[in-house]
Parts: sequence; structure tokens; C-alpha cells
Amino acid sequence: MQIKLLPFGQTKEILPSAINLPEQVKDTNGLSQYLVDTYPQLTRVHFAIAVNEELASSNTTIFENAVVAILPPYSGG
Amino acid sequence: MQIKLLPFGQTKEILPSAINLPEQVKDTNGLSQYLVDTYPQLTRVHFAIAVNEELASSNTTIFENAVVAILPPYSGG
Amino acid sequence: MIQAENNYKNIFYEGPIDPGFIALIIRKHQKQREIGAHSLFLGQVRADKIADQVVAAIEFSSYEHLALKIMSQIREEIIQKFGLSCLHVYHSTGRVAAAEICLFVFAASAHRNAAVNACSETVEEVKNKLPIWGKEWTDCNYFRWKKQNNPTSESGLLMATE
Amino acid sequence: MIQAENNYKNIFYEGPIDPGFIALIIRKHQKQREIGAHSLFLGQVRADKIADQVVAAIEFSSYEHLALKIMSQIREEIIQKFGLSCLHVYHSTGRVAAAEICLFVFAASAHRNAAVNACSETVEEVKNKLPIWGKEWTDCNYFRWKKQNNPTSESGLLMATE
Repeated sequence: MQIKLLPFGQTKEILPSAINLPEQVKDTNGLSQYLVDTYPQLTRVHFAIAVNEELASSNTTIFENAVVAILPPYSGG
Repeated sequence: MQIKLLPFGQTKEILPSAINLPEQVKDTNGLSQYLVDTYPQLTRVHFAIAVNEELASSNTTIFENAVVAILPPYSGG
Repeated sequence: MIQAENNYKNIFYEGPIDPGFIALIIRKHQKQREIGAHSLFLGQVRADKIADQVVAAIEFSSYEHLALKIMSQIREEIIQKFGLSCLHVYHSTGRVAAAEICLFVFAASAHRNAAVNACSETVEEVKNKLPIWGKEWTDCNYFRWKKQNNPTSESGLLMATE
Repeated sequence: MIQAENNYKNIFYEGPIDPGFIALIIRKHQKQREIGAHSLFLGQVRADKIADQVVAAIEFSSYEHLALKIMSQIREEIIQKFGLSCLHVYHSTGRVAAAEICLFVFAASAHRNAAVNACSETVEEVKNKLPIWGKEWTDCNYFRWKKQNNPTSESGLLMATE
């Protein structure tokens, strides 16, 4: 499944902007695990996920062509 | 005894700027009483007194030529 | 505390406080690299209702020299208590129309909480401890002496005689 | 809540926030006669020490569209909770040098407490809920990703590779 990946902050230095997910990845929990396995530098970073501009506060299904943002801890202000 | 009177706020509309006090007035308590007796409009106004730029938090002696300020409740800001 | 009388920092500003002056004060702190937070308070004259009239302006007067002396003490205490980089206070004298600014407090510190709490406490002190008086003029040229929390119901309006 | 995407009020300001812009925002409220108090907060980039270097600038980036959407909700909630006349928020994007302003929050209300508390709460929400990231650059051109409460002892500096 192809998704658009929007990595922010320090995750932008680790992740690509589009990704082809293996079939078994169907939700945000699966995506987190897949990303950490594939990009070990991500292990050191806490991050939240937003799917199509909605923060995934619990495990959320990801559909084809979803826009998935990777959000490390905010530090504005 | 001659003193310089500095009335502020609404007391400026009631009191003169110099006053010749009778001999028995020797302190701020005496002055308050004298002013209220002499200028009855003052009865409606709460006021504090400063002698030579020091707020009289308790009864304070007044000497000849003192600068005595009459301070109704503050309303700055 | 021995201090020459004319050493007290002036806080009085003739008429309404101009936003350009506020910008100037902010800009002056743009070289201080240890500052992380500014907290500003602006008091604006409100067109409160008094009976069937509204406040058109407030005319401020003050026992200026005593006010500067008291403000100087407040300033030292608050700078020390909150560890501020800067604390500035400006209060209008004379006439300030509704919707114009009559009080400007500026606190700067390395950290947010210090700046915010110092600014609030300074506003409180200015209102409670400085010998400043406001005469509220209505649109019909009546007046009443402002109280710190003037109930809008109570009129007490007087005709102008001066 | 149905709202066209491009209806979100913009909060982003390219580079450091100019004091003249702050004056402009203040001046815009000089016609609102029901306002009695403005509370302003300005966040300024602090030259914090990191090991033996100092922060020379912060480079801000954001998930802008999501930030505007979240800010729009925060704004509505706070305006309603405190009964504000106005609430404005501006946050820098891009590079802001030490001693320059990167955050400007402005709350206006009839009464002081509402303005002051609303301003503080908004600053808190902006820091905690908006997807904005700061990259701290030192005077030696090293960087680290800002944390909300970066301990100055912990270095974690990286060499610039971009």
C-alpha cells in the first residue's frame, strides 16, 4: 500500500516522504513498528501519528494514499 | 500653625491649598477632625494623609510648614 | 534607602499611551540575549455605562513625586522577587479618551512564569498603592470620581462646574 | 464543525516578529470602546548555553495546516471561556536569532483577569498542542532539536550536515 509520509522535526532527517508499506501494515500501530524496524535511528525518537490531519489518539486504520504525518514532541513557543 | 495643604482627587474640589491651623491641632488625627468639622463636604470622602511625603499609617505629629497631602482612595490604572 | 529625589524613574506619560511607544520599549530589549519572555499589560479606558450616559474619557491626576517614590520601591521589590531582567511602568496623566491606553506595564525575564507573574503583581500594586486619581467624564460632560471597582449601576454623577 | 479549510486564521509569521507589527495589532483595538485590558505575551529566543556553545538562532518548522486547525479550536474555546473581545496568536516560521521575538499572543477583554488568564492559557496551549518544532543552532553552527524544557546541561549537539 502506497501512502504519503509527512515526517516533521527530527524525523524529517530520518524518513522518506513516500513509502510503500508491506501488506501486513494496516494501521498506525503496525506503521510505528514497521518504521522503527526499517529506520533504526527512529528508536531514539518519541513520535505521534496523524492520519489525514487527525491525530491518532488510539490505533487507527490506514487506507491507500493516506497522508500520514510523523510528529515528534512539539517545541514551539 | 501654618501648613501647606495638598488636596488630591475629589478633595481638591473641597479644600484650600494652604491653611492656618488652630493651636490645638498638632497631629494627623487632630487635622482629620478639624478638616471634617470645617469642610462638611469632606464627611462623605474617605481619605488618607501623607506628611512630607510619608504616608501617616498611624497618628503623626505635624510641624510648622509641613506639606500635608490629603489622599482620597486611589483609582489609577 | 538614600536616593536623590530626582533619581526616581519617571512613569508618567502625558495623555494616551501611543502603541508606537510600546513598540519602542519592546525594541529596546531586542539586544538582551538572556531574555526569554516578555509579559505586557495595557489598561484601556472603557466606555462604561453610568446611568444613561457613557464614559467618554478619564482625566488622571497624581501626587507625582510620592507616586514615583512608591513605584521605585515596588519596582525594586518585584525585580528582586521574580529575578527580572527589566520592569517598566507607564501611566497616563491628563485626559485619556475611551478606547485609548492609560497604563502600560512591561516585565521581561529569562522565563515565562516570572515575567507573567511579575507583570500581574505590578499591575495590582500600581492600582492599589500609587496615589493616582481618575475623573470619569461622560459624553454629556458630567463627571464622577472613579473608584477602583466602580459599580456601573451606581451613578453619583455630578455636573461639571469647572 | 464544518469549516472551509482556507478559513482558518493564519498564525504564521515569516522570520522574527517585528515590534512595529505588535504596535499595529495594538492600534487596531483602539476603536473598541468595550475593551478595558490587553494582556500580551512575547516569547524571545534566548541565548541558552549548550555545553560550551550558545544558541544563536532557532529555526522553526511546522505542520502548518494542522497547526492552524488546532489553533482555531483552541482560539474558539478560550474566547468563549474567558469572554474575550479578541485573541490573536502569531508564531514565527524559519530562522529567528537570539534576542528576537518568535511568539506573540494578544488577549483583549473588558476586564483584567480575563485578559491575563486567557493570555497565559493560550501560551500554554500553543506550546503543548501546536505541531511546531524548533531546531536550535549554536554560534558554532552545531544544532540540536529543541525540547519544551531543554536542560541546559544535556548537550546532544550534532554537526550540521545539511
